[in-house]
Amino acid sequence: MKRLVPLIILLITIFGLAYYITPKLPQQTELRPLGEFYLKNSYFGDYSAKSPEVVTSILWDYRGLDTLFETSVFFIAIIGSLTLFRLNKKQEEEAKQKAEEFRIGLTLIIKSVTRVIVVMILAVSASIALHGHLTPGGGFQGGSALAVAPLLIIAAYSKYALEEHGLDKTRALIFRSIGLLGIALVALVPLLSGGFLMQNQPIFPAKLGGQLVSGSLIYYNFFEFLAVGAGFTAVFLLLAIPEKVFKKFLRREANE
Amino acid sequence: MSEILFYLGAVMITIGGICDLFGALGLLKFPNFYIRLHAATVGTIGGAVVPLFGVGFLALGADFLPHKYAIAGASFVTGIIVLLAAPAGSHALAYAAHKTKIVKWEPKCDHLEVEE
Amino acid sequence: MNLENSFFLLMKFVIPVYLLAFIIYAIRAFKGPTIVDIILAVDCMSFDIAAFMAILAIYFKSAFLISGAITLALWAYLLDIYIAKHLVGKEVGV
Amino acid sequence: MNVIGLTPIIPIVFAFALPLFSILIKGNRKIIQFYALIGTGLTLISSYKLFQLGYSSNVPLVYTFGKWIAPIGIVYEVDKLNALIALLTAGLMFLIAIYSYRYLEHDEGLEWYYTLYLGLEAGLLGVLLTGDAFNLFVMIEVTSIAAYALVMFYRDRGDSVFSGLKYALIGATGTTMYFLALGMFYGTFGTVNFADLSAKVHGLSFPVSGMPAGNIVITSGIALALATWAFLIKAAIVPNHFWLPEAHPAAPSPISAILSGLVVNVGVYALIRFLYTVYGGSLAPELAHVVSLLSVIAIALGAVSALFSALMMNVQKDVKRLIAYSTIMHMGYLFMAVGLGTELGLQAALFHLVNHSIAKALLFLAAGIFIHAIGSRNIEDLSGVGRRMPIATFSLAIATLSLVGIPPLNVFFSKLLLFNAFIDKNLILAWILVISSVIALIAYMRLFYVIWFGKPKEDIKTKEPLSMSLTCLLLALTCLAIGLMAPTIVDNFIAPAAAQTLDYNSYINAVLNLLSKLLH
Amino acid sequence: MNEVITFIWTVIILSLIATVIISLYGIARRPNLTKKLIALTIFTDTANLLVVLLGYRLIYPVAPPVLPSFSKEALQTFVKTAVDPLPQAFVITAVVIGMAVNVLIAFAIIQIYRLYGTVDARKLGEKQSTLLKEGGI
Amino acid sequence: MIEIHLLMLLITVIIGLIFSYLAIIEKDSLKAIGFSAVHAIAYAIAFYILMAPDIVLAYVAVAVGIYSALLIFVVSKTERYEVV
Repeated sequence: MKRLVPLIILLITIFGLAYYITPKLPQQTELRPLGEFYLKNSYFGDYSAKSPEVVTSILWDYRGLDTLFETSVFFIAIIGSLTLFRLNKKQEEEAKQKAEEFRIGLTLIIKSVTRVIVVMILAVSASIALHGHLTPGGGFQGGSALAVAPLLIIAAYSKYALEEHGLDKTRALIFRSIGLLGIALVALVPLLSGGFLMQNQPIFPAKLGGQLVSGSLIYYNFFEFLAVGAGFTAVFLLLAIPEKVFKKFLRREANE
Repeated sequence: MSEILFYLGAVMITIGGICDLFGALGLLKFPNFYIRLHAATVGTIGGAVVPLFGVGFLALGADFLPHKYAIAGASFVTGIIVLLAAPAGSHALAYAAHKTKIVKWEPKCDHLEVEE
Repeated sequence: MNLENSFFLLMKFVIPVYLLAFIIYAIRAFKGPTIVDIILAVDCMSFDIAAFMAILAIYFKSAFLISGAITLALWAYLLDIYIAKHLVGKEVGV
Repeated sequence: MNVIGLTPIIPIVFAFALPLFSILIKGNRKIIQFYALIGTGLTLISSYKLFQLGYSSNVPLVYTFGKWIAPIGIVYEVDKLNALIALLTAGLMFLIAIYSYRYLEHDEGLEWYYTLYLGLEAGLLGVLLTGDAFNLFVMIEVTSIAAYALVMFYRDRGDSVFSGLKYALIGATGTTMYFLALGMFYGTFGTVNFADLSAKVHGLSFPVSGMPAGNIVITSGIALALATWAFLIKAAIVPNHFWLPEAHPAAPSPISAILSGLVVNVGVYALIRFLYTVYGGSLAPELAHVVSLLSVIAIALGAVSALFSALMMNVQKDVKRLIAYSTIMHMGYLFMAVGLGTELGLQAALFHLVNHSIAKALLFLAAGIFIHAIGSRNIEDLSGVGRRMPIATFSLAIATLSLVGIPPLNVFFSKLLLFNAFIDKNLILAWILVISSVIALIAYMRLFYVIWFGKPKEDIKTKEPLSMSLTCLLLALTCLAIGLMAPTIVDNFIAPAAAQTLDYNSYINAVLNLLSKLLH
Repeated sequence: MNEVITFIWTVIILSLIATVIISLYGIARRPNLTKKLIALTIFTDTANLLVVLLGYRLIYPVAPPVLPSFSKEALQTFVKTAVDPLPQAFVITAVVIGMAVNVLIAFAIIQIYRLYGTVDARKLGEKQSTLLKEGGI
Repeated sequence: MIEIHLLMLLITVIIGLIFSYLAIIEKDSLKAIGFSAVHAIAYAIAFYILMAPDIVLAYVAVAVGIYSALLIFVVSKTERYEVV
């Protein structure tokens, strides 16, 4: 309980300080005009993104550039991690060979539950991502939910189980590149018809076959979904390479 | 019909709250990890799955809610996921604890020990 | 007494109960003593919070708030599996 | 107009495609190099167009993304200041891409290197062009994360990974500070656009975002303090400098050149934007007090870091560490000049920033040739290499002479401007400039003496790699040319840019005019 | 009643600031690199929560910034009750960016352990400085 | 009625404060991960009460899931106990 003493002092200070500060603070009940503008205009209004989800329309339409570069921050982080753990072709093949202390994974109960849940995850994450323009959620949220599936498989079975089914690091990277190029493409398309970069309305149709798709938002969400899911998979596949294998590579390189 | 669903949901939520509280108390009071697992089951199945299904029924029965089918669907899905994941999660923890022997206890007999 | 009023009466009873349970789980997580105890408490806590989120979604009368519950349940399960795998054998990936 | 928006997009799209492309061509090094040259070359062309556009118009140009004008969306606002630095950035990045090929001939992972490199370029250009404070945060993150990863490029050397990690920890803390500052700006002013913030600070009205709420002075003070702290970290001014002398040397030499020449400029540029565009000109007396306090702090810290790092340069055994300390010294000068708040000070800062970037990049690249040949960064190991490599030594000589300020090289003229600007404010500052330059001169002369006159330990047979030394020669000639034409350059490029930066009204009006047009 | 609300609000903000200070202490003073990373995640999270607090409105009822139904009448009540969406958009961007930086830092920590066999910052600093004294890196 | 929201927020924020403190002073890294997970869950409810469902989805994924998994990988590949 000794570790609690600083904490109690801190809490008492907080309450005391709050008692002094309180009368000086205004109460925040009004919206800022800019926030009100977004709320009023995101679906109705003259400056509309045709999406009822205001946060997503800010993320991908009003302030789309931020999100484009946010995605590239994530992209660069993954490339940086790959650079730190880089393997050449021979080593990559070797890393796929099963390690000496290979175990079959956790118990049967966990495995079967995981199998059921993985199937559910695919449906849930797709619905989070593809309804991103109507309900909370969107590309990143859906993609990170999608990434639970490979992560669960890595832990409950092993990383070799993923690789045997064809989802290795190179594949994940390819999916990721496709997703990112898709995002870039959707951002660049408006230039062809004389618009601005990342423009949504009126270049993309707001409705497709009677369904509200909010112009470019659904494409962005879909490609981001792909990119984020594949990106997390690549990161964790890289992390799951056993330490012994990696140390062997490093020792061999040092000897050469 | 909708009232029955509503009250069914309300009862389930209440039961869930009580189970959750008892589960939490059990988790706090029980002496070691393996006994706490019992309380954890009460806390997760009784305290999370039952109220989640209850929310689903309540939403189906309530006429004052917007998008009631969305709420009901999402809470049923969450309920099923928790129903699957909670026991498997506790099982994984118990398995790990038993394998690594990090929990100090003196069992009368340990069947798992005998099997291995 | 119509449904809405009885519902809010119920909520006044249920919300403190869930919050209290959350705090008690937090105390268990604080006390430990072993890592599995903490993770078990985190596990119970997150499922408890998932149910609490669903209840709050009706309380706030907003369908959009409920989607957090699913993700929370999924990731809490993932946390369990990872800790278990790490404890059983040191490496997680194999 | 599309060229403004496309300038940072081109390198990032090239970076997106490179991993896929390298899988398709099975990692052929020549094709990857060619691809990177195309990417950086296109960016150079586009930023040259941007430069022409910026200097041909008298008012700042505004590009709207997705047709949303500020404060609703993000705008890129190009004035002469950022057009100039953008051209400098793109040009140096292109030249260093040529240099990198031979430098990395023994290392694997060229495709990763260039992906990060293009990402870094996109981030740097985005930082310069953006007219939005939150977008500045995102772009600073793009720049820094690429920089962290590139510092750790030699993944089997412990020192480079550890210094990269330190850089990442301190950098992430700094940018989060800036994010908090942004929160405070949004909370008070209800906007994050530079033009809009500037209008609010000066008490002008701006449509859509309403009036500021709450106490402007206190929030401005805290938010500016947090933001300046972040920029001090990014520019490595003394209390936050400790990451730089470890991180910059640990990277591959071309990356050291970029980090020291371009990435540290981010902090200075962002501070110029905040102090001159947003909080520039005549303010309400309380606000002016806050800003002047901040300027004094910037000047003081700059002075301390100039003196401190000049002394530290003399005790280094590692060539690149020596040069890295010299970077801190020059950043100190820049912060002093920016803190002055006068037009002459801004001119001096701008001219010195350009000159320092070129000379410092040249110095790192020239030193990199020796390091590449010998395989060591220790000064004593490099003794006598100079006579085997005349072009590289010539470039090194030009760079060192330039950086200490020997006429007729470029940095001499910017130091002259700095000297004039400091003398107007206080004589002590001018003395600090002179003294630290003299101390630095000693360190450089030691380096130069060892490399040229020192006895070689063993017979060195390596020849100069042509692509590397020609790049250095080109940069050395640029140094010379800028030095010879200094008065013309100052009159035609630097002075208009400084004047336009001080004129915050035109910056606001550029957005405001477009806003009234689009918002009918 | 208003004073109670403002008091609680102030306590919330002050405890968040206290968390920021604690996490800064963790980043600066804890020797273990893993602990530094945990402190950094806590720091970014708390900064995010502080920014989201800006967009909240102390009114009842209050709603998320998602338009519940496609009618003009709903829009009226929606604008009256919904919270400010812009800080939320900022925070989502910041969450992703912070996550990206932390992934990179985690990889670097693992790589350092492979090379040096320790994650204690003090020991690592000593190793670094002995390398420097020898001069040849 | 708003007081109920604020009280819930207060509880979550104070739990976040306590557990962030514990996570930072704890010597055992694995326990620190557990504490930071509690912190993350508390903040997730805080975001929820602040009416930010989008952030809840992203934050839960990142802070409860990805960070914990990542840190478990880090601990499993390095040292578990901090030596003082």
